[in-house]
Amino acid sequence: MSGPGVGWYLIVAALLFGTGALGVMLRRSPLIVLLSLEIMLNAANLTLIAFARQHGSLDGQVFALVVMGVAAAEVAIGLGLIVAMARRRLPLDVDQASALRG
Amino acid sequence: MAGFLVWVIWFAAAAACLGTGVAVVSFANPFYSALSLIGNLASLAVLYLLLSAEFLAAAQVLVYAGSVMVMFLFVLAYLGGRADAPWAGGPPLLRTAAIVAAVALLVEIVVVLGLAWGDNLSDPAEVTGAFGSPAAIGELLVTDHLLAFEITSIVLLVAAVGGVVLGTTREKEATE
Amino acid sequence: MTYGAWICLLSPLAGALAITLAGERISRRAAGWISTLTTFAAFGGALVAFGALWARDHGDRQELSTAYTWLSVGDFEVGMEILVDPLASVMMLVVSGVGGLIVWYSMGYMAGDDEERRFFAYMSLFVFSMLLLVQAGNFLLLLAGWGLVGLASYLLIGFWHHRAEAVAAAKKAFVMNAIGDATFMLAAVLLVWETGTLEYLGVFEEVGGLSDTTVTLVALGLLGGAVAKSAQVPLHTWLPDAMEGPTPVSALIHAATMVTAGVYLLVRAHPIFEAAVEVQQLAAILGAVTLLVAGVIALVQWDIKRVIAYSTMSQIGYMFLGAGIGAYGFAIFHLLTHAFFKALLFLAAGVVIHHLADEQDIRRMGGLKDELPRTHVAFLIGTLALVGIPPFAGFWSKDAILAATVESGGALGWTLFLAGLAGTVLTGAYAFRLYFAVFHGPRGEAAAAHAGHGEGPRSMLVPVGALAGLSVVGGLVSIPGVWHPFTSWVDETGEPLVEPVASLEYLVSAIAVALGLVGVWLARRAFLADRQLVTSPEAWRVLEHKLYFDELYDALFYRPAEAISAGLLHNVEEPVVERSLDEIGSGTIQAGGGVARLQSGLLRSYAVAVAVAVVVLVVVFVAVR
Amino acid sequence: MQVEWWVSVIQAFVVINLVMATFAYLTLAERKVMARMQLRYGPNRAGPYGLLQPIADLLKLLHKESFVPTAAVDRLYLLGPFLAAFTALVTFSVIPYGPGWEVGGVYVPGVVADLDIALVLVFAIGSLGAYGFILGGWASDSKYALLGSMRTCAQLVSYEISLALSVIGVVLMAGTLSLTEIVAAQAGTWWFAAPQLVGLVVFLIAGTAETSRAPFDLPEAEQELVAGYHTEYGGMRFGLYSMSEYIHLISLSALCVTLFLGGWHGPGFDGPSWTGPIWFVAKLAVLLYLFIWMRTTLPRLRYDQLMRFGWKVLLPVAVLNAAVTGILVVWL
Repeated sequence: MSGPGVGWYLIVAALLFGTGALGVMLRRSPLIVLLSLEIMLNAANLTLIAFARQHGSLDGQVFALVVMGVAAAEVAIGLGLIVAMARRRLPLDVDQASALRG
Repeated sequence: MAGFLVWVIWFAAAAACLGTGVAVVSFANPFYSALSLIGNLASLAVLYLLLSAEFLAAAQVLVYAGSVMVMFLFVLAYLGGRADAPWAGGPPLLRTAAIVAAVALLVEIVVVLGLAWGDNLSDPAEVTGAFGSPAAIGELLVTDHLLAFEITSIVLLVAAVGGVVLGTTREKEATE
Repeated sequence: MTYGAWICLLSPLAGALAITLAGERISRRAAGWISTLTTFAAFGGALVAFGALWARDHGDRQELSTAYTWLSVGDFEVGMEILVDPLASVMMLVVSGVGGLIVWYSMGYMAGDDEERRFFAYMSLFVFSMLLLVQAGNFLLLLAGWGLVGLASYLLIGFWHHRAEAVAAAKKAFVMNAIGDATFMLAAVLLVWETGTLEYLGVFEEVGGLSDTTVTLVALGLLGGAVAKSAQVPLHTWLPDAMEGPTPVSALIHAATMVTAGVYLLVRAHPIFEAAVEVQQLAAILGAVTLLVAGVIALVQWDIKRVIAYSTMSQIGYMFLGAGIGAYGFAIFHLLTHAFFKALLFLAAGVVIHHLADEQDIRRMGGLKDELPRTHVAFLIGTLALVGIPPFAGFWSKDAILAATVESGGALGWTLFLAGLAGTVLTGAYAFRLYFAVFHGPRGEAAAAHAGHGEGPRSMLVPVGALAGLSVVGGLVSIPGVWHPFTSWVDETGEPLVEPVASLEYLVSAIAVALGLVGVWLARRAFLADRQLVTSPEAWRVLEHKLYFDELYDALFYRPAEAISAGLLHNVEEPVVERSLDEIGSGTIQAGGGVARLQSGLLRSYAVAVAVAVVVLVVVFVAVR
Repeated sequence: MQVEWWVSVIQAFVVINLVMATFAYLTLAERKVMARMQLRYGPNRAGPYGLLQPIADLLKLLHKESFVPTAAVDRLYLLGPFLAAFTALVTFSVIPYGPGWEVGGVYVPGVVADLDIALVLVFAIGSLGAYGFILGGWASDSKYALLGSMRTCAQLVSYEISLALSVIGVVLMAGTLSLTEIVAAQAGTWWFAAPQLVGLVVFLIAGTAETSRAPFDLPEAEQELVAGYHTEYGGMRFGLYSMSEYIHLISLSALCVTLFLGGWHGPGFDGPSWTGPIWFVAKLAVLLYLFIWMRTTLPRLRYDQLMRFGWKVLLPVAVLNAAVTGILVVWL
């Protein structure tokens, strides 16, 4: 393969994952937390596909496809929760949704 | 020549990918964040193409960008101004810890990559043209990974039911 | 042939299931008919099996039929199999035939009871259990039938569960039987351990190769089961109490099912007992002791059914005696005749009780001879058969056993013989004491109160009549010196160890009949003088307490157990178990309170925690690598 | 056969311009046909039979002032129409219109880009098309535009599933996702319209909704929403939206021809290779006429009717069709 080796993709994935993780840990809007989660999942997908290329085996791609499906399900539920929160006039702020505090 | 072109495309896609990633996390308005994520997904699709994962690239655009994010934007439009939220805040300790953890994670990944770099990371396996084609992936999906496939479909079904349940307005609420 | 046996086994079960499942959709009367007819169907099946067996050649009369393999562990297999041989066929006929008559009788006796359907379901279950017991082709199935018989008897003795005495009696019977079941079970386990099989034939072949200790232990275990089931000393105390059940149940327990199981087991497993001679002799000794103990206690009982119950113990004692000295044919012969006349006595007593509206105290009876003429005749026949007056059934069988004891000889043989003779006197005395007290003399209070009620429905009287007939002629299937088809039939299963010559039998018979008449004369004299047979007050008291067996068990087992459990309660349960539970509970609450503080409710703090954990884990993995 | 890259560039240029021309005269044809159906004359002033009307319209749009509402979000407001037009046009790159020719020693294929996963690409691009409408509606900061864009959003997402499922039968029967191979699979035999009649019907209905045409034109229902998501657009930006809608319609019809009606093949026989594009255009014209006809005939649905129909009728039918086809393909 001419062009960048798999390691370069992994570095991109690592940076992307870190960005997403920061988003999840820092942002207070549930919507953006959800989006950051998607970024983390996509970073993982990138590593899966990169390793699939590395080993010449499609298993990684299959797994990435499964991750996509699960991510879609996750967004559906997450958005459902957010809409339900908004409908009940709850604040859209993950710090204030702390009814489960011990 | 071709190798140089690939490098150029890779660099552009990777830069776009990281840039949009940072944009997703940093925009105050979730609408822009979502739009940035669409850009992120598109640039990732380009990276997938470079890794000979054509079908996944197309699926990424179709499923993620095409359906999931449309749904996301729909919800954002529905929420309107209520979607706006404070950028950050909370305990400073938490913020510091988050940044430290993220940086530590990055450093670790880079270190691990560096340790593995010399082994074989730079010479990937030879692949044929059928690598990453829908037929090949589909066959794997319903043979070796049938269980994962079925479980995923059940997860999706549960999510669909859950979405309907969450979205249903109960009689009582409707009259309020 | 085997299908007859299977019909015999399964039709009562089908009846029990049908009644249970139908519930209230069928009338009470229909439940009675289902139970009766299925039991008679079982008798028909038994007849078919018997006929087929009869037609076979001598020496070929044995067939094992396996429905399916029930249990399979490694090489060890136990099938759902039944064995049809001369012994089993006789038992099938007795159980289903006499059982059928008793169930039929129950339809009249139980009419109007609140829970007739339940009663008939239990009766069918009881008959099925006993048939399973006698038809089983291996020890495991035998044990299953053994346990089911115990269960069915528990259910039936406690049938009137609103009566505290009935419930207590049921529990007592169950526990006593459980002791026997346990020893039986241990014996079976030992057999599997040593021989690797539980099939009769396989086990009997292997017996010769076992060590003396093993055989003795196995035989002791089996004897324990037999003693408990047959209510022999020292596990006999449940039987008199079992009279709390409805009278047909008593009849069923005493005549056709249950108590005869022990005798059956002694004969069935005779190769094992023959290999352990001491245990076999012990069985004979226990039989002799029981027949004396029961006979003595019977002298002072006031309850009509209890007198008959003790007489059962006594007669089973004769059977044990016979089986113990190796006269298997005679033991089973006595089992057969006893089934006839004991069922007759109980059912006739049931007619009396029914007539007097559940009055069982003989002091309140008396003078019923004219009121119940047919019952009087039947009861008299039963009593004569019991005492062993020729030509009634009991005469032929009991005297054969006594002759066998003489024939076996030695100190033991003579001692047993003397005990048997003493028992004959006692039998004559208590049996006629009862007869006179119930049917002769002036009218008792209860008898007077219920005069003119009639004898009862036909469904009660026909079985009584049939049994009376059988009690008269039932003994004629084996007449010493003339013919003995019955005993030689049974002998095919168990070759007897002793065979008295005819002349000896007649000699012994003469003595026994004479002694029996002495007993009758004693009873007559005491009755005419209007006093009891036992005159000494001390002796009376001892006998009234049934020789203090219950008190002994109370002191030996119940009190220490109670003391130990009380000690455990105060020293272990309360301070250790209960306190520790408190401690665990409060400790958990405290720990939970501490951990709950980690639950900040801040989603982002959880995310940070996860991230930090990942950081640490990566470090660990890299370091480990 | 290797295709020179400059051949592809020229082809793309030609195809795009042909599509634009088709769009221009489709507007005229629609107005004329509708007019005749409604007993009017339709445009007849510009040129003979009004044939120059599209050019006149273009000139008018170009001369209009390009204003931007004050409250609008500038960049997204500008991006919207371009995105819509772009995604509509891209689809044509994979639609085969002929067998391929040898012109002066250079091979010219019958399709701009022959991809293995062309069909997936079509749907991927098509799903991106929704962003043009959402962005436009959201960025305009107008309630009519926002409502229109949300309706578009829901409608597109709902009917896209049925649309994608309706073609699964074809994919299963052809055994490929490549459009050229799907066309080849229909050569000399029954077109997929025959065995996949249910799929075709579902495809047409879902496609109508997907292109927001009557009776599914709720996103821009004039009587309720003024003009839906492009209420705040004027001049050539409005022109671009309008164009993207018509091009969507054309591309969808072209896809339908390719998938169900045998592509560029003649009915049962193939003439010389140059007749391929003619057959293709003829079938396209029939379908386009059908869409115009539907617009004049059927009244608009209510929003709840639209949703109920999409999820409770169309989707189950599409799923059933796909499942039955799959079973038959495996067993036969």
